[in-house]
Amino acid sequence: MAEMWINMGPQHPMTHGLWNLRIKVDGEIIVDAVPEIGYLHRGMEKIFEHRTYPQIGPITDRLCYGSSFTWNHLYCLTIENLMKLEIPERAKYIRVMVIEMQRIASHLMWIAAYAADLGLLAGFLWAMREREIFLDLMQALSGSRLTYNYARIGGVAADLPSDFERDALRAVNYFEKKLEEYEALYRDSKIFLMRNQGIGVLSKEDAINRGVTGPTLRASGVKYDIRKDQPYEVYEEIDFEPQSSPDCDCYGRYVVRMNEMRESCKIIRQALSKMPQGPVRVKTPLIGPQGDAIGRVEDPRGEGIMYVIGDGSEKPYRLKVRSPLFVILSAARQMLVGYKIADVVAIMGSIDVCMGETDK
Amino acid sequence: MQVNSEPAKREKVSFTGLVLKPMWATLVQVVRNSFRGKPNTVLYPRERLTVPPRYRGKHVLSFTRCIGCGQCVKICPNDCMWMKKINDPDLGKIERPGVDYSRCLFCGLCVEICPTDAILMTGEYELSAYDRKEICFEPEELRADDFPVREPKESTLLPALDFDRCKGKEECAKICPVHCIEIVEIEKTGRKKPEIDLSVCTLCGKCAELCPEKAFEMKEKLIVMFERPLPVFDPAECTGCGACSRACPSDVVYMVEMPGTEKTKPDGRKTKPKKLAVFVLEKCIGCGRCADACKFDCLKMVPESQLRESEKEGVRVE
Amino acid sequence: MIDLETELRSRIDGLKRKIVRKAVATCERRIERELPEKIGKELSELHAEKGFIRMRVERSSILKLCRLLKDSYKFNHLSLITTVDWDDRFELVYHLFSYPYNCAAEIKVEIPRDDPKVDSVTPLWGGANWHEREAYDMMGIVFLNHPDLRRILLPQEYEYFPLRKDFKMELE
Amino acid sequence: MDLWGISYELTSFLIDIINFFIYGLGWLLPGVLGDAFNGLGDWLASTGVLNILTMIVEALIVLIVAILNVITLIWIDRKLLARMWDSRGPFYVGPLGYFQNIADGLKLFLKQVITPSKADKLSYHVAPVVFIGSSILILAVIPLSPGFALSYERAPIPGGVLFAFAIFAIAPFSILVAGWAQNNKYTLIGGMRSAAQMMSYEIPLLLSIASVFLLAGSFNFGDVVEAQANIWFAIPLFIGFVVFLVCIVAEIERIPFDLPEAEAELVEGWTTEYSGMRFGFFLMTQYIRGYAGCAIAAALFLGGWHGPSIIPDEIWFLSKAYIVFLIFVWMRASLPRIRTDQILDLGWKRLLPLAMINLIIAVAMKTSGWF
Repeated sequence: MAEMWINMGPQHPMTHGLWNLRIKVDGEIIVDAVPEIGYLHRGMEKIFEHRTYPQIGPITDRLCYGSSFTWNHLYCLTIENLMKLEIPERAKYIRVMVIEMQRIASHLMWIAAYAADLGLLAGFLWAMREREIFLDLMQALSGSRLTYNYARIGGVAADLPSDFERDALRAVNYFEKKLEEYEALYRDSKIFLMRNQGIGVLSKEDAINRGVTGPTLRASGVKYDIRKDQPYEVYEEIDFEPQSSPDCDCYGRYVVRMNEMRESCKIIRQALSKMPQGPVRVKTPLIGPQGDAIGRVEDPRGEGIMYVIGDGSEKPYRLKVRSPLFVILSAARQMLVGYKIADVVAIMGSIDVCMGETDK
Repeated sequence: MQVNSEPAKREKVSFTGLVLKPMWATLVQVVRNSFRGKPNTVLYPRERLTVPPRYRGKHVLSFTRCIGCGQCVKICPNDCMWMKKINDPDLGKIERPGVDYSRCLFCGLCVEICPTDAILMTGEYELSAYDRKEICFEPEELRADDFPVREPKESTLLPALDFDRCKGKEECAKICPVHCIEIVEIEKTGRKKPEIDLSVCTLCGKCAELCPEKAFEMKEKLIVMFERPLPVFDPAECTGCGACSRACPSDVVYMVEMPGTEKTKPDGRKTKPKKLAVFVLEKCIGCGRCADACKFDCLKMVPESQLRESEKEGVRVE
Repeated sequence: MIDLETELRSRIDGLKRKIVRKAVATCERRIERELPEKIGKELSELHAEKGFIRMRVERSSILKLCRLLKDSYKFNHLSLITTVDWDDRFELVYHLFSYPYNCAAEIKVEIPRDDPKVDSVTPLWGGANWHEREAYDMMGIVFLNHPDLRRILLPQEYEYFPLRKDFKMELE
Repeated sequence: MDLWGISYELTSFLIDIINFFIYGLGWLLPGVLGDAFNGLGDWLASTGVLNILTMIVEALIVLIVAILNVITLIWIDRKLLARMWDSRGPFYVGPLGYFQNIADGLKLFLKQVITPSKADKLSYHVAPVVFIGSSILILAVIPLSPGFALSYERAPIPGGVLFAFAIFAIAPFSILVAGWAQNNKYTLIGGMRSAAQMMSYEIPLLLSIASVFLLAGSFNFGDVVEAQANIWFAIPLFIGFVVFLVCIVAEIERIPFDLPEAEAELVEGWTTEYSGMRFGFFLMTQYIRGYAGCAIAAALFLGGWHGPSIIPDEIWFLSKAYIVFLIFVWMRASLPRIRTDQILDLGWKRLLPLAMINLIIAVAMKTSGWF
């Protein structure tokens, strides 16, 4: 077969959303790859300029359907940095706990989609089943399953409902057991290893140079986690270990994410035990001051940044969102070239694509 | 072109052992959910989902509790709510919000900002329809007057002044144990208004107990966690039309006559005196309807925090 | 036993943090001392605190400054390029990050509105590629020497730059 | 009583009824017309015509039974898969959702058939027909019991196994044609993969059944099954059995070897551009081939219809075939899909030597006189 271009997307099962990966193949081997995005562009940054500070909150939920709380929280964190607002201690702990639950839910959705990509449908439904537990918890907490709108500028929307701590601990204990069961489908499966080891290698230097962040970066051997190295909220007081893997391949990304879920369980437990009593919210100011501020968090997919410029009115003058996947996708060519068509699915699946935040 | 080479660590392929392990895992799963419980699926139309009490579904609206301030409409990020003018047999001419569910984000900000807990999101989640118009709910369709509030907002008891009753006897200022009440004379009207400094007030309720005219009343006011603007009044431009007083949903604005401004008509009869607006800001919920209603630009909404700063600078506020 | 372990680990963490903080402080001091000499008066603002260095530079020397920061001070990660439209001028804000020093930097560059051109930093950081394409797409800023300056989120034939303040959003 | 006998009785009964009317007409009508009707009646009752009609009725019976089996297999597939991944599977239509497949078939039947404008029309339309036709042909030779088999005057088809595998080998051709005819890159790659995979797996497959022929000394299903009266071939030829199972999974394109229609990478593989009932044909053919594969495995390695005679032979045979299919479902639920180069590696480097070893074992057993 001569070389030909194949469009993987925008309507393609591999893409997990709407984007187009144009690959040039020589037989089954990829010789070039051009990712094209923008199919889900909603003009978020322009919308933000036309909404007041409290109104933007629910919209930031829509940045990423997989981990909406981290973006909602990032927005509130950024605006609190701008307004120099000190939030109650209990709210900080609740936020940390919910962020980690969201991380588990997001990683579970990743592993579900990844398993389905590789043709392993049992993995898909098992992971979705456990994700449901955490979604139920979040639903009891915030009242919604996917777009929580739980963080507020100045704290969180409401205190924990009754029995929440018990349910959360029970869920975490159950989930840790289930994670070991998952390993039978993935780590103990020869075919899974065959499909993952040595596939999609992104070297450490490449990863840093291309601005890749999050689990993808840590799987390339850089042990850097914003939660640990530039702690926000109360991560300073919580004992956990950022996960990394020297493999640089899809299997490394799998290992990093699985271990991160285990660490998240630990963090949830600690946050629940260390949580002080007290108020969960201070009043949300109406107008923001002049000046700029930056918020930087560890999203499940990488480094999430919001940069806000206020002009002293009740609307932000400029709110810029840095989405991790926007940058990771630009490194797609580095990861893809030299592998087979079947590996496209594994490689693009392993970076956990979410187009909502990429296209903004 | 950068070509990634296959790393050397790739192991030899053997299908025994490591293929059987995942198959064992799925077998365990089958045995478990065939004999020790049931599958995870909810058979949706037959079995109903139980939603938690905080679930954010369709709204209900209490017509009696709602005061028609329209703050829910203002905070809605997607402009999915509007105020509808209704002629109700019991409540008279009122304005109540309706919700367009084809645009609603179900964010719950409207519930959060409501100063009277009059709007609430229920656990009803089946809202699909064949037509967009069918999910555009008028206020009458959302009406449920006496629904129980699941998680009532925290409230404080504030001394609310009924300025019509107040005769300006200055009893309250004398009684107040922390001396937070200051009697202010309102220019041109000859009346005196007790002004409460809420930063000092201990909410003891003595003023309400001992007021001879029963002008003070301890009223419950819900604490809303959004900072809100307060009206700043410039009396120089005021014509005394009373539009703000009519627009105000919570009796903040009182129109006070200014004696001595009566004009004698050619036939000898005297006109009614001009009026001046007086604001009792303790009761204000910050909806800004007075500023919208004022045609003479003598009202302006300023955020609370800025208001306190401007007070220090000596701008007169009533 | 477990308590001892966590105690030890937290102490080690504390020590690590102290070391890192020291490294950051040295890095900051070095930058504060050396940069004004190396860049000259085009560096109009330099301010460092708590591992966050703010800089403002003329657009002619942005590439020089970035190269210096990357090579000499190990700012190996470009987080973000923000474009701001201040009605009379554009402003570019670069957020850099240094993994070894755990230290962030913010560079602001002003660009005249009638000539929105600036040197690309893609040769330094490969990750800048899409950020710059987005800046071009949304704000119409032209990056010189960029390998592939096309629109990224909007269609190629789109005529406007939507994040400019003179692009009015149609509100309902 | 065997299938031929039943069909013969049924056909002659039907012809008797028809002839009653025809002779009646012949008696009523005068002259030449009456003679013509009488002649028609005689012709219908003659041996040759009766035999041909009997064959048609017999084939219809075999087809209906086979299609019912296929529907059952689809149902088993869905139900068991659902259990493996902790859900319920079809539930509402029929008892335990058994008729869901029929409902789905009806739905596919009612769907619009879209032909891509740039497709090669002739091959586009012919390919599904060849595919389903050749697959149904396999079913013709598979016996459910000594009696229940397609035969002509009680003589079973000679060389049935060989015939079945010959027909099995037509499928790659039609898949390749279908993949090419749709004028789509995904389908072309899918067709290529499918052809490569099926052709490379034919060899170990045939080698593994060669050992069975060697031990049984016949190409007939009947004789092969009878040779297993004492011991199933799966026990002495265990390696061959495993090789056969793996190869048949690859032949019927199920996970982990469903690369030709790897939905994550090639959308729907070589069936991407087909719609409506044409797609339904492909889907059904997959299961027909699945049923054929399982039945052949049961006949060649698991002793066919042999078993304690409390249960009828046909049930024995079908339950063995279903159990083989359960293993396929089980594999599908728990294993991911493997890659093209890996599947070819596996076929040529592992299964082919294993099949050769198996053949040597068979030869050794035959020469040492154990069989």
